[in-house]
Amino acid sequence: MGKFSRLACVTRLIKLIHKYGAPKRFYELAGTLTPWFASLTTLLFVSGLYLGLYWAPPDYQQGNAYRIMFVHVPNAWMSMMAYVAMALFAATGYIWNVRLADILAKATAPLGASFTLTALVTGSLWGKPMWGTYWVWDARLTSELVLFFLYVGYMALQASIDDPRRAAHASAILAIVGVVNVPIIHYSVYWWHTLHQPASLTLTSQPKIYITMLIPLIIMSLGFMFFYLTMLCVRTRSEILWRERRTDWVRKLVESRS
Amino acid sequence: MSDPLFAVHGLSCVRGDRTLFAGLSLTVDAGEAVHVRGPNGLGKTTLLRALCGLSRPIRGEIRWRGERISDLAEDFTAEVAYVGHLNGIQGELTAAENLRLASRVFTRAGHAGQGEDEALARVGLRAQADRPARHLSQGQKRRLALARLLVLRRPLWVLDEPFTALDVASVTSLSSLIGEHMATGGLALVVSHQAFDLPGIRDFELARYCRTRR
Amino acid sequence: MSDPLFAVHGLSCVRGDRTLFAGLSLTVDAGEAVHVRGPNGLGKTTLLRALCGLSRPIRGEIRWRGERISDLAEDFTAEVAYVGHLNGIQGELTAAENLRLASRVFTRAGHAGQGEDEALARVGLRAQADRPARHLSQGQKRRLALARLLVLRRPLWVLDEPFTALDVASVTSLSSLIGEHMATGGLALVVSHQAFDLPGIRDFELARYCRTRR
Amino acid sequence: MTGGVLGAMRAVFVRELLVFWRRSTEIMAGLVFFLIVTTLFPLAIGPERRELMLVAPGVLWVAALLATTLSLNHLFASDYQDGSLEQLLMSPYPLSAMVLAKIAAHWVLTGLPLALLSPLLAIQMALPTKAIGTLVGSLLMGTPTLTLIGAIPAALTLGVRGGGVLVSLLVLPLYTPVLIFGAEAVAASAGQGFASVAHLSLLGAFLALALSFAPWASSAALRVSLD
Amino acid sequence: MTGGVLGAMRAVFVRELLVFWRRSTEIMAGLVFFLIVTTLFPLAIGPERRELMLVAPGVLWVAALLATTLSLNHLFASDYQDGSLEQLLMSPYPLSAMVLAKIAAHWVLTGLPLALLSPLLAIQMALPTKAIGTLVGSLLMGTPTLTLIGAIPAALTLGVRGGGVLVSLLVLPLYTPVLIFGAEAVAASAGQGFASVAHLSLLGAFLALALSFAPWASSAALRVSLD
Ligand code: HEM
Ligand SMILES: Nc1ncnc2c1ncn2[C@@H]1O[C@H](COP(=O)(O)OP(=O)(O)OP(=O)(O)O)[C@@H](O)[C@H]1O
Ligand SMILES: Nc1ncnc2c1ncn2[C@@H]1O[C@H](COP(=O)(O)OP(=O)(O)OP(=O)(O)O)[C@@H](O)[C@H]1O
Ligand SMILES: [Mg+2]
Ligand SMILES: [Mg+2]
Repeated sequence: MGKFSRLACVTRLIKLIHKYGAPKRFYELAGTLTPWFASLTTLLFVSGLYLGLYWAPPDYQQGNAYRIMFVHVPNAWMSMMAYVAMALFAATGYIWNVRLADILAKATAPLGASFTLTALVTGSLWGKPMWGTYWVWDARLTSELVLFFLYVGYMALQASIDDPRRAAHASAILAIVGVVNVPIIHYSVYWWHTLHQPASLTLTSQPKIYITMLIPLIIMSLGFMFFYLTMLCVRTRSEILWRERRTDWVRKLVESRS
Repeated sequence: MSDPLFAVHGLSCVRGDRTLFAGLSLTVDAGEAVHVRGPNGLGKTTLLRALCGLSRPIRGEIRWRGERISDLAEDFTAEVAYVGHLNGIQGELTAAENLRLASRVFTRAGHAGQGEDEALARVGLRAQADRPARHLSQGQKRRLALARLLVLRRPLWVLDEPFTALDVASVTSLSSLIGEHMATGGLALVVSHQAFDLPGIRDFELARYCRTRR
Repeated sequence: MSDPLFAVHGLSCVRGDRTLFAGLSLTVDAGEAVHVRGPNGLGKTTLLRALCGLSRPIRGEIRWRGERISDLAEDFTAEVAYVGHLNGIQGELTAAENLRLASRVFTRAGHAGQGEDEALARVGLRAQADRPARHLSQGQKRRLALARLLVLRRPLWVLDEPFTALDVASVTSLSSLIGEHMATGGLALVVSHQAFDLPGIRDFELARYCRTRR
Repeated sequence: MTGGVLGAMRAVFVRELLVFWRRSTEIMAGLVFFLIVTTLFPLAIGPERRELMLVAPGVLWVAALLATTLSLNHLFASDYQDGSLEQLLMSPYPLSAMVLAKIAAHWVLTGLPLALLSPLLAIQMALPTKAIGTLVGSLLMGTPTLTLIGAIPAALTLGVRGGGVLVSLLVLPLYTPVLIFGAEAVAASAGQGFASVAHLSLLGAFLALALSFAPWASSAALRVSLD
Repeated sequence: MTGGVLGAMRAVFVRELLVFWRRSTEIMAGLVFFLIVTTLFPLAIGPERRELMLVAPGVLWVAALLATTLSLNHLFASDYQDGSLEQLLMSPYPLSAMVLAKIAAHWVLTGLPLALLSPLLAIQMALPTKAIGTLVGSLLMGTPTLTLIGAIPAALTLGVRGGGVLVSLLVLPLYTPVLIFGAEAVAASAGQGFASVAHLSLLGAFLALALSFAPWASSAALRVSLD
């Protein structure tokens, strides 16, 4: 494939992004998707919690304490995934000037921060029975804390620049730089011998955990993922309304509601 | 007819959530100068900064020798000299050092303009050459910023209120400097509220492209 | 004949190791305005700062209502409004807040001038009243600094290049503002390189008191 | 006339609070810094409780002192650069009163929150609970002294090349007594629980002394700097 | 053409050195701060050698980190205010090269003297002699990384309300790994004398990483800030 046709491909992609990336279109799309996402989330949470709390047997070592895993692990995973998503959105917005991507990135930040905070809190609660202390300066724990600070920094930077475009671009650079931390969190348990559990779920090998624990874990993880998508739609819609408050379509919308 | 050297098409700029101007078009060719006019707060500074690539406009294209300035990148900035509201002088260095370092950092090999002594003499700062720039008076600082134009020898001059703080004699001498620049095929974009005398300069009313109130 | 309101006698100022001017004398009475003139770097800013008590001259005396300003201290500064090269605006506060706080901090009970809305309207910043000052354009910032003159209502105005960055309409409106101030018995000292139209203003060539070269 | 001065002082005070508030993050300059320093220490020293406890009074007081020193740069510098300070010199009231109002506002926004936040960090640094009261008390008396004293070099170094460092350099010797007695007070009450009263009353004496001469000295310094 | 870039980089480098030199005291911003922090600690903790020795690696590294963070404010801020930065953006050479030159000059004036001075302070803090080599080595590798990484938030926060603190806030998470491994390296060689090599080589890897992306990221940040 020559340079030219690749260029044409990229151009077409950008055009596509711009077409469906129009805030008004996305507002409508997200509006129809939200109820579906929300009901899926509820379904997954209810079944996941049922299976995790009643169906799965107690662990032979940890007793029932391990059940905090069904909250801790999905949140820990989501904290990293949300960061990568935020960085990708931010990069798209920065490179191709797509406003919708800026908004998606901004909406992701507080969600990711709360996933991170939940992972930190549940992790330390779990740490007390497991390691005998709430907190150690272990590599995984520290890098997860760093992730939290990155989210906070991102939000602080957004908040202190009042030109929305400049705010988006400046924080995009920070988000992109911070991505380095994500592999560090993941591999920290291999690179340094630490207290924290290494991966028990990998794509390439047999899972090292009982199927009875695995099923609720997967369901809960999917639940948190759809929870993220639901909240993302909601937050994005309100941010779009605020930014476009001076446009005709929002005015009409507001008039038709009131 | 060949393309104009500098062509702007359909330019729109936004500050905060207000569109300052939209759909602005302008062409400037070798030897031409344009006086951008408009009341305070219209968006003249914003326009100039977009034109020399310091800020990304939200819409429109700016072409230099037929190519987009965003594609040219450093090859465009290598041909522009910008004097803004701020003088861009290091108060800690002497006047001569300021110019000498500017010419080192900002000129590609073989493109240097006048030496710094000549340039300082031209703007009437010969006596202040070895004084720290921070001790200069307001008008002397402005002259030093303008001396950079002579040292750099760039084809496109973008000047934002260059006459600020200049005394009467200096205003005249700057006008004739711009005249000489035009005569040697240079281009100039000038924003100024102050009247100045320069034959052949074209007026450009920014207000034509502004829809909203300030 | 009574003493003039403001009298300067035998004033000398030094910067670094150079005497900028020496033996300067000047009197200004109620309703009079003086346009201090001279090329860049002569010492006009230095003179104005000495006259309003911001810097201590090495020789000479400055009297206000017949008394030394160094003796009067705050009783003198309570009657002077100074607008220098710097605007003295807080970028974080809105235009209206800047004026409101200025009037609180800088006026003694019963001496307040116009309200801030009136003053803002007068300098054409009504629409910008609630915008952070840091977002204003260069000319809008200057106008905000000048609006302080209206809020404070001081008899002696000391203005260092007040017309900087102002558009043509604002230059006219400021001139007439100074005119009104004179008509109500105010005094004004103005430094400006830019021509402006104000009947009754007296020229004062600083160069007469400068011996050394710049 | 006196009412006028007080009114103007209140206005300056309010203005400062307002400006700082708008520079929203800058309010917390000292605070964030204080937090960061005390978070970095466990990271760098290692998390052993005993070691942390030993150094806790020192670390907390040094962090408070550094945070105050840092925020001194904001006391006059931005007003100097944008010309507000020359306007303040043209005020119809005594400059020292205006300066005192500025210092007070500055302390309310930097020193006070720092003192109020310190118990949290003390726990993080494994300081014994019984010493926490002394820590807060010593900071409440010590930080205004630090701000008052620091205002003098801050005013003296305006527009001076490299003012920032000069301030630290000039201020350090002036700060040492406050630091020593502050940290001692905390360490004493972390240990036996007495003797801290003597240290605290010394801190009170320092504060009274600073209140009486600092506003005057720093306004004189401002006049010199703006000459 | 390449010669041109290098020439311009050299000119920027020299200009920075010259400007800093003229702001004579500012050169030593970080240095003085480093000195002060490490002098205050023995004062505040008390002079027991054993306690000091335990915390010495941590204190020295935290002090170095704080000194670097502080001096970050000088990296771009004054150039931003006086308009030199917009001129630098109009340079005919890639902005990242110019930024790298600025960073290099900044490090030579802040990080390098700090690393060279550290043995003196290490002795004052009762650090075992065998660890001094590691201390200097870790600082020589760590401080340029800190300056490189710190340039990004420094550029991002130009002209932003409360930029000063924001920098500390944004820079802290990025600095933690460097701090941990730096302090660990020193502590390790103060203890058994081995294992510090692994930490040092990690510091080297961080430096390489920072060198490859920081100039690029901070020049992008500058463009955004000056938009
Ligand atoms: C504050 C303390 C803790 C934090 C910050 C934390 C953080 C994390 C993070 C970030 C992950 C995701 C790693 C990845 O996917 O690469 C994770 C996964 C996990 N954590 Fe924790 N954790 C903490 C405490 C604990 C404790 C005490 C346990 C139980 C002994 C635990 C067990 C696990 C398990 C089993 C996984 C899943 C591993 C995998 O399959 O990848 N965590 N944790
Ligand atoms: N962040 C912002 N949010 C809202 N408005 C802004 C912002 N920044 C600038 N502005 C406004 O944008 C307008 C354009 O400013 P600009 O500096 O380009 O004007 P100008 O034509 O150069 O004026 P002057 O002649 O006074 O220099 C001004 O009215 C200003 O108030
Ligand atoms: N510290 C110093 N040492 C030596 N010379 C100085 C020092 N500070 C200022 N000067 C000189 O003093 C002179 C007077 O400066 P001043 O700002 O008063 O001039 P001005 O008449 O206001 O000029 P302008 O019209 O340019 O504003 C200038 O020539 C300046 O170079
Ligand atoms: Mg302008
Ligand atoms: Mg002047």
